[in-house]
Formats: sequence, C-alpha cells, structure tokens
Amino acid sequence: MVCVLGGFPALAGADLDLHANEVAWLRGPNGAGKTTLLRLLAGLGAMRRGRAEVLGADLSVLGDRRWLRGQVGLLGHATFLYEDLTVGQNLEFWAGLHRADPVDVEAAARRFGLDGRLGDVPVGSLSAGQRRRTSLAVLVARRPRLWLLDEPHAGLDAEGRAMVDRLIADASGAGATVVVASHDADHMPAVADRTLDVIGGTVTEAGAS
Amino acid sequence: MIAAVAGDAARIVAKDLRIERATGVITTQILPFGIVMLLLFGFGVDPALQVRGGDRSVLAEVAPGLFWITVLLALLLVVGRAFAVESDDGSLDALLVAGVHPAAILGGKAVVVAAELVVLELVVGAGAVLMFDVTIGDPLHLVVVMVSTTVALAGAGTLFLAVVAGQRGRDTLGPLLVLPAMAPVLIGATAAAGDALYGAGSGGIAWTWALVAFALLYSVAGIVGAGALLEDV
Amino acid sequence: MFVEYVVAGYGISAIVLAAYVGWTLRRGRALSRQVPADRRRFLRD
Amino acid sequence: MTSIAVPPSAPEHTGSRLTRVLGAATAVSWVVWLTYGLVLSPADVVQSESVRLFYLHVPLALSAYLGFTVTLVGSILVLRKNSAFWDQMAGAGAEVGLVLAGLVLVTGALWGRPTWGTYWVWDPRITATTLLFLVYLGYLVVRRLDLDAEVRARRAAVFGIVAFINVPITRYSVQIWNSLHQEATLSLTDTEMDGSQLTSFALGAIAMALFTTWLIIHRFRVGWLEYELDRSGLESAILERRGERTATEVV
Repeated sequence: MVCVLGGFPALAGADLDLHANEVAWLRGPNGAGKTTLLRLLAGLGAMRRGRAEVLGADLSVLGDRRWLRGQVGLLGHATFLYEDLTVGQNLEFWAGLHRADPVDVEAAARRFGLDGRLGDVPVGSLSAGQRRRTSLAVLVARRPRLWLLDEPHAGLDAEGRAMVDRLIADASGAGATVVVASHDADHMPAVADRTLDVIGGTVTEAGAS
Repeated sequence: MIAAVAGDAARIVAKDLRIERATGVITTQILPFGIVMLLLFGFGVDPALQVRGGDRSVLAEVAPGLFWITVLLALLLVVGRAFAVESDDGSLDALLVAGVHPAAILGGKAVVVAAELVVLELVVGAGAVLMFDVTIGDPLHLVVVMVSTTVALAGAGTLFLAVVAGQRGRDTLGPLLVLPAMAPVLIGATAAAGDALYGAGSGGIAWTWALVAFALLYSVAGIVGAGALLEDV
Repeated sequence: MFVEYVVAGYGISAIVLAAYVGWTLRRGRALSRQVPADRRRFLRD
Repeated sequence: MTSIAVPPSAPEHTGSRLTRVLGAATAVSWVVWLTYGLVLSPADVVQSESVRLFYLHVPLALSAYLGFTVTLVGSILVLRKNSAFWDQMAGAGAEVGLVLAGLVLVTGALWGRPTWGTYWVWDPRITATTLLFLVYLGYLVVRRLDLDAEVRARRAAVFGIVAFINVPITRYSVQIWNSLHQEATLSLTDTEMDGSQLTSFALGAIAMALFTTWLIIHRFRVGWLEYELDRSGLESAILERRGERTATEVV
C-alpha cells in the first residue's frame, strides 16, 4: 500500500498480515511512516495504491472505511480531549458517541484513577500523563476490535506504563488485535508478539529484511 | 441510520454548548463585538440625520442592512470558533474514528452556529430598537426572516469553512469564500427585514421566500457535501 | 461620439486575452517537454 | 477515464486537430463579428458609438457563464467518479471564466461612463457580476491549497457546485431585482434593440463561445500536464522514500 500526504509518500510500500489477539510492535526512526500506517489502519487517510483489508473492510472502499472507523480505537499524539470540559464530561461525550455501556465507562474511569475528584477537573489543567490516562479510559470503555496505539508510553510514569502494558495484554487476551508504534526498545519486546520494522515508508518483519 | 446521525449531531451540539458554558467565548467576546458594532454605526452615521421628507432617521432607515452586516461578520468569528474547538487537539479525526458520520459533524456545527447567531441577533436587535429608534411593524414576518437568514448563514458558513478546515491560511481564505457568496442572502435579508419593520415598499414577501430557499439550499448542500469535505477520500 | 471608450474596451480586452492565451500556450509547450511522452495523455483528440 | 494510447511522437504543445479546427472557426467568426459589429452596423440612435461596446460586453458575459458551467459539470463528475480529468476541466473552466468575467466588468464600466456619466453604478447585474468574480477567485484559491490532490479536488468540487448558484442569480439579477422592487431600475438591457444590433450580439456570442471552448481545451491540457508532472515527481519520490531503507542499513 502507498499513502501520500501532501505530495510526500509517507508510506511507500507495506505488506503485512496481522492476526487476531496479536500484539504487533512497529519500530523505526522518526518520520518512517508509523503514524501514517496507524491512521490508514484506522480508516483515516486515503490509500493511493495497492490493496488492504482490515477486519474484513476494504480500505479502498469508502463505505468500508466508514464502518471500520467505528470498530477501531486510535490513540495518536493528540489526546482528542476538549480542554475546557472536565474529565468526566469528556468521558461522557466520547462514550456516548461510541454507544458504550455506562458500566464500562465507570469501570474504565476507576481503572485509570479518574473517578472521584479528578473527574471534575477540566482537562486543560491536567498533566500530560493524566490526559493520556483519560484518553486511554475512553478507548477501554469502547472495547475496540483493533487497537492502534501511537507511543502509548510516552510521558507516563512507571505506574502508568505498567497500566498500559496490562491494558495491551488484556485487550489481546480478549481477542483484539493491538498495533503499537513505539521507540521504547527496553519495554516493548516483553509486550509484543511480533516486531515490525518501519523504515522509509516500508514495513518488514524484524530480522527478515 | 438517520437516527444515529441525528443523535451524534445532538451530542456534538450538547458538547459544544457545554464548552460555551465553560468558556463563555460567545457571551464575553462575540456579543460585545456586536454591541461595539452598534456603537460604531452610531458614530459613523449621525443618529440625528433625517431623510428629507421622511419621518425616520437615516440610521433607523439603514438599520436592517447594518444589522445583517454585523451578523455576517460575527458569523465568521462564530464558525471559526466552532472549528477551532475541534482542531485544537485532533478531535476532528477522533470524531471520525468514533464512527461519526461527517454529516453529523457539519450538521451539529451548523446548529451550534445558528443557536449562537440567534443569541447575537436578539441582543443586537434589541440594541437597534433601543438605540436606533427602530420600530417593528410585523413581528411574525421578522421572525420568519431572521430564522431563515440565520439557517442560511449558519449552513453556508459551516460548509465554506469546512472547505478550508485544517489548512494554513484558513483565517484569511474563509472570509473570501463566505462573504461574496453570502451577498445575495445579505441583500434579501436586508430588504425583507426592512419590509417587516416598516411595511411593504421593498418587494413584499418575495425576498422572504428567497431567504427560505437559501436556507434549504445551504442546509442540503452541507449535508450532502460533508463527506467530500471532511474525509480523506 | 464616444469612440474612445469603444477603442479602449476592445483594446483592453484584446490585450488581456492575448496575454492569457500566450501564457497558456507557452506554458503548454514548456510543460509538455518536461512530461514523458507516454504520460502526455489527452493532448490528442 | 478513457485511456488513449499515446503514439511515440507525442506533441510538444497543447494543440491538436480539434483545437486547430476550433481555432480556425474562431478566427473566421471573429472577422465576421468584428467587421459587422464595428464597421457595417449603424451606431445606435440614443447611445451612438458606445453601443458597440455592448457587442463585446454581452458575449464576454455569456462565455464567462459557459466557463463556470464547465466548472459545475466538472465538479459534479469529480464527486461522482473521482475523476482527475474532470478536476482539471473544472479548474480550466473557472480560470477562463474568471478572465472573461474580469473583462465583462471592464467593458461594462467603459460603457457606463458615456451612458450614465460614471464608471460604476449600483446596477444589480454589475454588483452581482463583481461578486461572481470574487466567488470564482475564491474557488481558484481553494484549488491551490496545499492538500493531497484527490482531497483537494473533492473540496474544490463541493465549492464549485455550491458557487454556481451565483451564476443564475447574476444572469437574472435585473429581473429578480425588478420583480422584487416595484420601482423600475435602470439596467443595461433596457434599451430597445433593432435588427442589426441583434445580429451583432448573435455573431459575438458565437464567436466568443468558439474562442472560449478553444481556450478551455488548451487550459485543460496545461492543467493535465501539470497533474502528470506532479505524478511523475511522486513516482520518483516513492522510489526515493523506499531508498531510505538501504541508506539506513549502510549506515
């Protein structure tokens, strides 16, 4: 698959096959195309050449992409939270769009320590780590079939990182596929089932290049 | 499916109104802008100036036009604000990944913009009545004019700003797209509002029908064109 | 009477159109040399 | 899109047999039109010589509408078929239309000066034409946004379709205005026309439409070449991008 952003081929050739309940680690230098690949897998961005199927959805078909977007959980560099709303209001809004079960939302909030007083604090006055926890709570409440995480450990303390690891393990345990883009070479090998190298907009199995 | 789109649009509206309640951007920035415009018009056009042989001041006579120009300029601010809320932290993408239909995003935004414009119109309109000595001849007609113009402006403003959403130069390009295209609406709204205030003389009910047509046109165009504007096809 | 306005109108139009046509044709020549022959589609009928 | 096999000797210009035929027809029609309109036809009783500006002004306006109509049709087909061909066609129509609309304003002003004693009047059609000019200027700016080509094509197409509503509004602005205002408005078309004037208009409309078609085809081809150039640039960029891998491994 080839994906072009503003005349620049961010992704120039990828050929991969992912299985359910697999945790795949995308590693590679900055600007290698990891983020573009994740966006593409989420049904955002347009694929200009090639064929790709995600969860049975054909990425070259708009209707399929629309459906796919409702099935995946994407956590990018941006937190997608509204700074002026409180943690609780953000959770409520996104959970509502996802038609998430209120019980799941409450459990997710508890899991990331967002219940209680923190729930009434505007996101704008949270630390980077707390914001990330809020975004993760939204993803958890949503129970996606495909998790796409872009540098999920960045900006988190040891406890937060452990939380992310548990989250990844739980998700794949529940049958979901998890794709993680990360620079964290100490940490990821223990978490991932597979390692993929992304360099120059191309993706290959680690060691197979 | 329509119910899902409408439900998502309603959630977006409720969320944006919540943000407005928390930040007060409209009440503390856009409304004062409208009032400042009223004062400036008073300075620009001498309130004591009378049309020769007429019984109204020049300012009262041209008030409908000044009113809609104020609303049109405020529209640019309000729509810009509506999109800024989403693009601050990548939430436009997140809305799409949440499975929200593009039409729900644009539709929700248009409803929010329309609601905020109505508030502005009520305040500026009341100001015009108090300060410009405007009299309202036919209130019902005026309501129809204001509603249809507001829907047309909100629909078109959201649609045109979505064309440049997320682009460099959107703050300067947006007005170039919106203002010339809105001129027919402005002309119609001014004539029809003048009609509603001071009685027939500038075209009867025809301009009002034209405004209703514009409202429908831009609403439909926004719903149909949303996908092409917000998705990377 | 008013011949000068007629001359000005036709003159300005001629100059503007000629300049635009000239720009278009010259740009077409320059670009077609840069584009490989097998990609020059739609240049023939 | 139809793909046409390109023979080894692809032309190095935007001309073809079609444009040469159209070009010849344009030249002949212009000679006939200008000879009749400027020399053979009599001056108007009221407007005297300045009526001849009208023989240019009205055909320019009609041809500008023609260009904008091409933009409308192209835009619709972009949304329906994702067609790069029609995207370039839409752009060509708008740019040619914009140039013609600019000349409509110039010739209108030059006609207004001797007739009304001023270059600018708040005539509904003059105002509407100026706004139309600005709307399509905005369209061309949207076409230059720094976006992926297909995304940009679709965004421009939405604008190209919605913007077209202003064309009939402009065309019928005088009638709309008159029907909504009971008072009479001084308009460009109020004057009575005689046979020689009608002939001049008709000849001008045909001549200008032929020229416009010829010009849009050429402008489309320039746009298409730009598009192909971008694409071949992209091909090498993709190869270069893949090359980053080997470069990294050497290091």
